[in-house]
Amino acid sequence: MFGCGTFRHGLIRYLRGLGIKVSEEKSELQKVADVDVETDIRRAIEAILMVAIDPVSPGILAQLFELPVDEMERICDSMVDRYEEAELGFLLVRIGGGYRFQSNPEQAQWVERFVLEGQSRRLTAAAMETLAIVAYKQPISRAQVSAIRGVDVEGVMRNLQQRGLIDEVSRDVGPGNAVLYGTTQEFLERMGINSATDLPPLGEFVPSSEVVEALERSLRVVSDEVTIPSNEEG
Amino acid sequence: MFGCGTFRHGLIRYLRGLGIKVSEEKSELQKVADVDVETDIRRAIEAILMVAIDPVSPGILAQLFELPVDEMERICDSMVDRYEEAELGFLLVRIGGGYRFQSNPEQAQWVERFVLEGQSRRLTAAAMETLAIVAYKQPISRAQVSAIRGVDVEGVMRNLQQRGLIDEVSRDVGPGNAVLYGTTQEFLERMGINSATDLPPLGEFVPSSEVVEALERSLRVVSDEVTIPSNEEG
Amino acid sequence: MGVTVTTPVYEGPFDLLLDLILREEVELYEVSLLTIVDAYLEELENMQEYDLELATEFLLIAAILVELKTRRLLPSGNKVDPDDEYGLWEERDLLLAKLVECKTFKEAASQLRMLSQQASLSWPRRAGLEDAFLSLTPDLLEGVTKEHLREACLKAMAPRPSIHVDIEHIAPIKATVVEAVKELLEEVPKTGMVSFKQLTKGLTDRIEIVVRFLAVLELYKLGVLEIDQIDSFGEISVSWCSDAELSDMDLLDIYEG
Repeated sequence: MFGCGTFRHGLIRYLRGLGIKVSEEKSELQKVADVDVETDIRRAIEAILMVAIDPVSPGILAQLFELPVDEMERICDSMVDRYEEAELGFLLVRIGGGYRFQSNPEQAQWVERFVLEGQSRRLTAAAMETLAIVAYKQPISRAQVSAIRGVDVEGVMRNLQQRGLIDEVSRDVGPGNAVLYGTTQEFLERMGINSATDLPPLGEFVPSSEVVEALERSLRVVSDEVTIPSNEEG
Repeated sequence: MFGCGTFRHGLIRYLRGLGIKVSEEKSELQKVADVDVETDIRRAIEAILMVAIDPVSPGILAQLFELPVDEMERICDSMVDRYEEAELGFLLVRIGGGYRFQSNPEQAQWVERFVLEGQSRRLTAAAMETLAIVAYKQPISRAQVSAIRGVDVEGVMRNLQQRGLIDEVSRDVGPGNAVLYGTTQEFLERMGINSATDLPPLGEFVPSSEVVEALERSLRVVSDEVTIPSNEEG
Repeated sequence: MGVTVTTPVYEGPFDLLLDLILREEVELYEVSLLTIVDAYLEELENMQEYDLELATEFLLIAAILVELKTRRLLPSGNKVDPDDEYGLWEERDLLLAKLVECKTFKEAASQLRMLSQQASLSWPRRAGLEDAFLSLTPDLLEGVTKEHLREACLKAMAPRPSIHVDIEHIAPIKATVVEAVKELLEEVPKTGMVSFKQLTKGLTDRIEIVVRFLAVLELYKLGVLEIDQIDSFGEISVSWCSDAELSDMDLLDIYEG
């Protein structure tokens, strides 16, 4: 790639990034050239994202442009900001482990009228809770999810897998070699996040001490009281 | 639609376009407001064109925004110019009777590299399942495939169609006249069969009730308010 | 008690417990199962479609409540086995931990729903490649056979597995009322007047005691046994009704029918 046009400057930039001195002194012209390199890369990325069907990972871009991944991320992230500032009808976002163009949520009312087919069907509360468990506890076996939910989750997990929101990711090393599940890229896209680590920490959802106390109170065993059992309510 | 927010100004503009005097004198504020209206419409158009699969005709946009077609064309053409001037990696072009975003031909070499290096060479599981449903259940509408798979299949079907594996074969006789898809001759040849009936039988297999329901159901007519015909389902 | 039950409550079995405890501020052990069942049946009638999953999960809730209530209902007096008491506390802590965990994921789920609602306001660009580049695309059908297609189709159309309730975490109830009735029919005529305490002497499991008590009530209802309790919370004495006419087998038939 360094043979093609202004990208020669990319090499210089890259070498500099590795701490290799390329030029004693950075001339004004070189600074402009650097900007140009970025503009060229930016344009190429824009063109690629325009034809890509799924989010394009910084890794793939880094490979194409022969630049370090973190450099690629820096460029892309600055593009994300730039598109946001431009207040267009669409955005460039980092989602599902990559970058993509998508309509601006502010224009949802118009896009909705244009796209006859709605978004994917809404998940039931049961499916959502199961999904939350998998998302936070992954990799996790079906039996473990079951234990937390208190019911068999086979049907729900199968449904989530069919929708591409969760998938088998590995196998338990312990006896039984249970299949372990995790969330997919589709899940990240559905949640509008880049990676599962972007989810708000689970600790935020632990019930307050008042709630825990209320629960505890209601479960208190009163042992010194003798009551007559009745068969009506049992 | 003129009830919704700043688009009230659209009405004023429209009436003026028809030569009806709305205000004796155009204040500075009104001029600004006019610009705002255009900005709002521009953003909405950008959002729609960003997610549209095929070029969107000015007629459809005119219907959506309840503006005259020539006014719509004027707005879109000014957008075409604007995007060209911005020298981005993509362009807004008028093509095939409509407008669409597409990669800038100047970036063709990068798009090519991306296609050759960055794309997966195998059918994804989602694409495979979609292709299989179309192959076995043809002719079938996109909505029916979607109902069976439980997810939106627009992107996947578009991809399969682009690759020449499936194509539009007829239209549903029921209300809505949905486009029905089937596999192509090329697909049959690649599979080494003469017709779809030569595919291995599914056997003693009872499809789920969801599948039966999806296959039996004709597309419902969208009867309320302004129905924007999507470019795919006409 | 006025427990109003709404369908979403039954999405998970711990949900109901949570809901009852938090919303009604009831003592779990005072929850009337009858009230819940009534409200639930009403809810089922109002439902457009019968939902097997909800129905079975409700049964699990009922089972958990029955178990908890039986523990609470038993006369423990002063002779509480320390081990048993300890076990009860342990079990309670376990239940508490489960309820807290359930509540945590319920909150997390509602957060996920908010995230997905926000994300659903944007549509991704999926237009794909322009025609000019299509000839470059790799051959997607490479290595795909007819059999692969068949498998993929079967996978996509497979019915969802039937839903069954996992009751492993509930202690298996070995004792049945029918068996207890049989035992009483053998025992009581021989012993004459006997206290309930004596009748349950050899039993260690609380649930067995409950079952035996239910059997006594059943036979009392049929007029085979007489029950007497002089003081409130006092000793219950059980005796064979001398003019009982039914044969043993008839009794069992009636009970089982």
